[in-house]
Amino acid sequence: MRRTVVLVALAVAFVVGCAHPVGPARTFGAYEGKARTTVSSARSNVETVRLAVDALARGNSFGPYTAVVVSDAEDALGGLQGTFGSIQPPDRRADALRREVDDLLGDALDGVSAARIAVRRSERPDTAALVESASALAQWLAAHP
Amino acid sequence: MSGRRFWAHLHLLDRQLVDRDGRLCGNVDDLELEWRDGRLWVSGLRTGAGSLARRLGARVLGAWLDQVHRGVDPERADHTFIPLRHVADLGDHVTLSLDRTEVATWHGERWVADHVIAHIPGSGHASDE
Amino acid sequence: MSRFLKIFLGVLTAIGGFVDIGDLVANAETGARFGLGLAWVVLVGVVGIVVYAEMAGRVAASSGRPVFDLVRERLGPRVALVNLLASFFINFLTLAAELAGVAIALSLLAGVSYVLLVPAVAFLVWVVVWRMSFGAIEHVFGIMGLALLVFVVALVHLSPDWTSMLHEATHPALPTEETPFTYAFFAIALFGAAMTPYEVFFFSSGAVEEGWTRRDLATNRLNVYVGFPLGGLLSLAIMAVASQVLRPAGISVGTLPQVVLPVAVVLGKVGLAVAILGVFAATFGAAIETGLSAGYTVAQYLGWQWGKFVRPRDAPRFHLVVLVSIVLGALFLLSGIDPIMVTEYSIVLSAAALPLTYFPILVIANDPEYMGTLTNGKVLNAIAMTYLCILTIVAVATVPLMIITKGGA
Amino acid sequence: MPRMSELLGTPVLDAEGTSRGRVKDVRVVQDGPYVEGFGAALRVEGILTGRGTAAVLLGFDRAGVKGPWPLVSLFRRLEHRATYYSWEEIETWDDGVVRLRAGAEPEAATPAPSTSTTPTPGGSSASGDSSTGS
Repeated sequence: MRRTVVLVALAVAFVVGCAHPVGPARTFGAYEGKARTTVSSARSNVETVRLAVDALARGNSFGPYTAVVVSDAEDALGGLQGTFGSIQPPDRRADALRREVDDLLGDALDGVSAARIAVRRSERPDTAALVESASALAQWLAAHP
Repeated sequence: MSGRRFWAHLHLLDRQLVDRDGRLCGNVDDLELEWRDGRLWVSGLRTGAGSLARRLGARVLGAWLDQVHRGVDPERADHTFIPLRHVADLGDHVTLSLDRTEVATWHGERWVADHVIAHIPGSGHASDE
Repeated sequence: MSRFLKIFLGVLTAIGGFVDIGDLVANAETGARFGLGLAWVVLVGVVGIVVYAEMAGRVAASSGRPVFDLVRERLGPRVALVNLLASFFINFLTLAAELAGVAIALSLLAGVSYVLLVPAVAFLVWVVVWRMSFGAIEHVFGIMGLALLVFVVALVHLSPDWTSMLHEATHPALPTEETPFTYAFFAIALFGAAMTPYEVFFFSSGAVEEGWTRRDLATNRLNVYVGFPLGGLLSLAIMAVASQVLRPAGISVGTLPQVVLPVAVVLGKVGLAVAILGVFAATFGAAIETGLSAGYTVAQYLGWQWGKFVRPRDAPRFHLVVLVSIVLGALFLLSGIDPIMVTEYSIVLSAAALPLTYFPILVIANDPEYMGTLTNGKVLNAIAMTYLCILTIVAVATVPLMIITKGGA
Repeated sequence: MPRMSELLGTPVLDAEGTSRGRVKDVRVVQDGPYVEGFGAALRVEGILTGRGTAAVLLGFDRAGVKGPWPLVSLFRRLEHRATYYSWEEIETWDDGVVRLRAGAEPEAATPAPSTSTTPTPGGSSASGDSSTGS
């Protein structure tokens, strides 16, 4: 009997552990924390694409690999945008933060999508937009420690 | 009086059964006891899912599984019981003087072999070197 | 084959076979997030797997009994059943993760979504399990896995500041972004990846498959003592490369292609291709090992005939379990679950389940009724006992940490 | 026909009806009449009784497990809490209860090495090397 209880507890813990890291936010601080996680994750994806596209441009990589890396990042950014957008901002201050982060995510997604289109067409992708987005994300992170 | 001594749990139960050709054919899932001359003797080994289920606490399921074993046997023989005279050696595994086809666990092996494995090409060959 | 060549082959196999999807992901992930701050965990994990794999090999060689036989004999059918269910589930997650790894590696060459490749990969893995001999499987994929040495080449090519790297590894500091909980969580992930229990099921069953006797003990020792630490070095190279290339860019590893990205950046096209080949071989080999382990654990608990040393017709239920596991693993992936998440859970839960496997091995390796004169020495026992304590602490800490850190996020 | 699994785990009561724990393991001895193909028949010689812990099943004491010492000292102590009764000290075994005779005396669980032959180490196939193994 006791073993069953333990097993059920483990199963519950497993499901709880599986839950998405971005849950509801009740205070501005919590909301800002979630914004930080989101932006940091976005930066990771934009930088990944920048490195991959850069390697391709230098002849250090090949098309299929780059295409997979870029579309993985695009999917991830789309997911981030959707998840962050669905978090209820707790107050007015949070509304401003929401717009800010939403713009950053939008720019990131635009840059990555453009890169994906270029890579799939075997064209030279424009890295300037990616660099710009990456540094904007990094700056935001530096401003919100 | 002296003779080899064994602890049922430690040395006999749950050991691997090996047939006379060295093939694995189940575990010692239980020991069968009998009263004779006011003393208690081990009359043989029990093997098969039925005995295992009983030890895990599922008595009804165990009895039913034993019945299934008898039911599927071509001669309706009870191969879940292995009398001591068919036990050749007790060591870190238990060697039988039987062929594995005479042990209850063979029913399951045979069914899967005939109905699943035989339909896959290459099932009768050893792996390529 | 000359004896020397055979031993050499065994060591190469152990190096290449050490790394699987769990090691790839965990090492790259921690390298990108913590630099070399968790490198010590790899060392701890490698010593642990060396100690216990050697014991499992020795038990198999001296008694001819694989691990799961012993688990049931010593723990009784009830506890062993709980153990079996837990081990089988974790092994299943690992199998699914490895299948995903193979499919992703191929998708990087084909440029299509890996999900489309999963059925073909599952079929290919199963065909190899069905047809190829045990020795060939072990050697072919182990040696192909040596392609991962390209990570070492990349690291050397980067010519990093070795002294500051050493300092970082020996003076672990918590990055500002991280909490002690995430640090501990990733330590457990790395530890679980290095000591994955399937490696021991496979190793001990493999010893029985190859008919090891006491004469093979020297080979066993050499394979384990030399091969596994070199495999651990490979893991560290993956971590170091990630810390050099990905970390400065603020990249956290969330996909398998990101793991090989540094190699492309540093070594170019050829390096990238070799790295992808290495990932393919490592995950393919491990997919076979976990597929077989699914069959080994169930068949050994129930006493069925198992193994590739007999014709499939002679071990039908064993082969059925392997086949069903591979098919279910593929279906699980087709449900669209994130393969990196599956990998993370497989290694973290492995860490939680370690005592279930390693405790019975330690007891049997000290039991003269099984081992004759080949029981553990005092020094080995002291190390093994220390590890048993570590394993127990890790097992207790895993689930709470998983909840606190929300799965390492 | 009774089974070993029915004897294992059975509550043990002394003549006064006080609980003495449960049957933890059963010792059998190979000293009965000759059985063709097997050898001397196996007779139930006695029971190991105790309370609680399943640690007894690990057999640290009875199998002579050599280490590591923290495990040995812990599990030996637990195993020593169990007591062994010869089958002669048992009055009845029925209705799922073992009853001891009045004044039943426990014995040492592990008989002296001269009378006890443990199963061959390394099984039948490897038993030949065990003497030359070192």
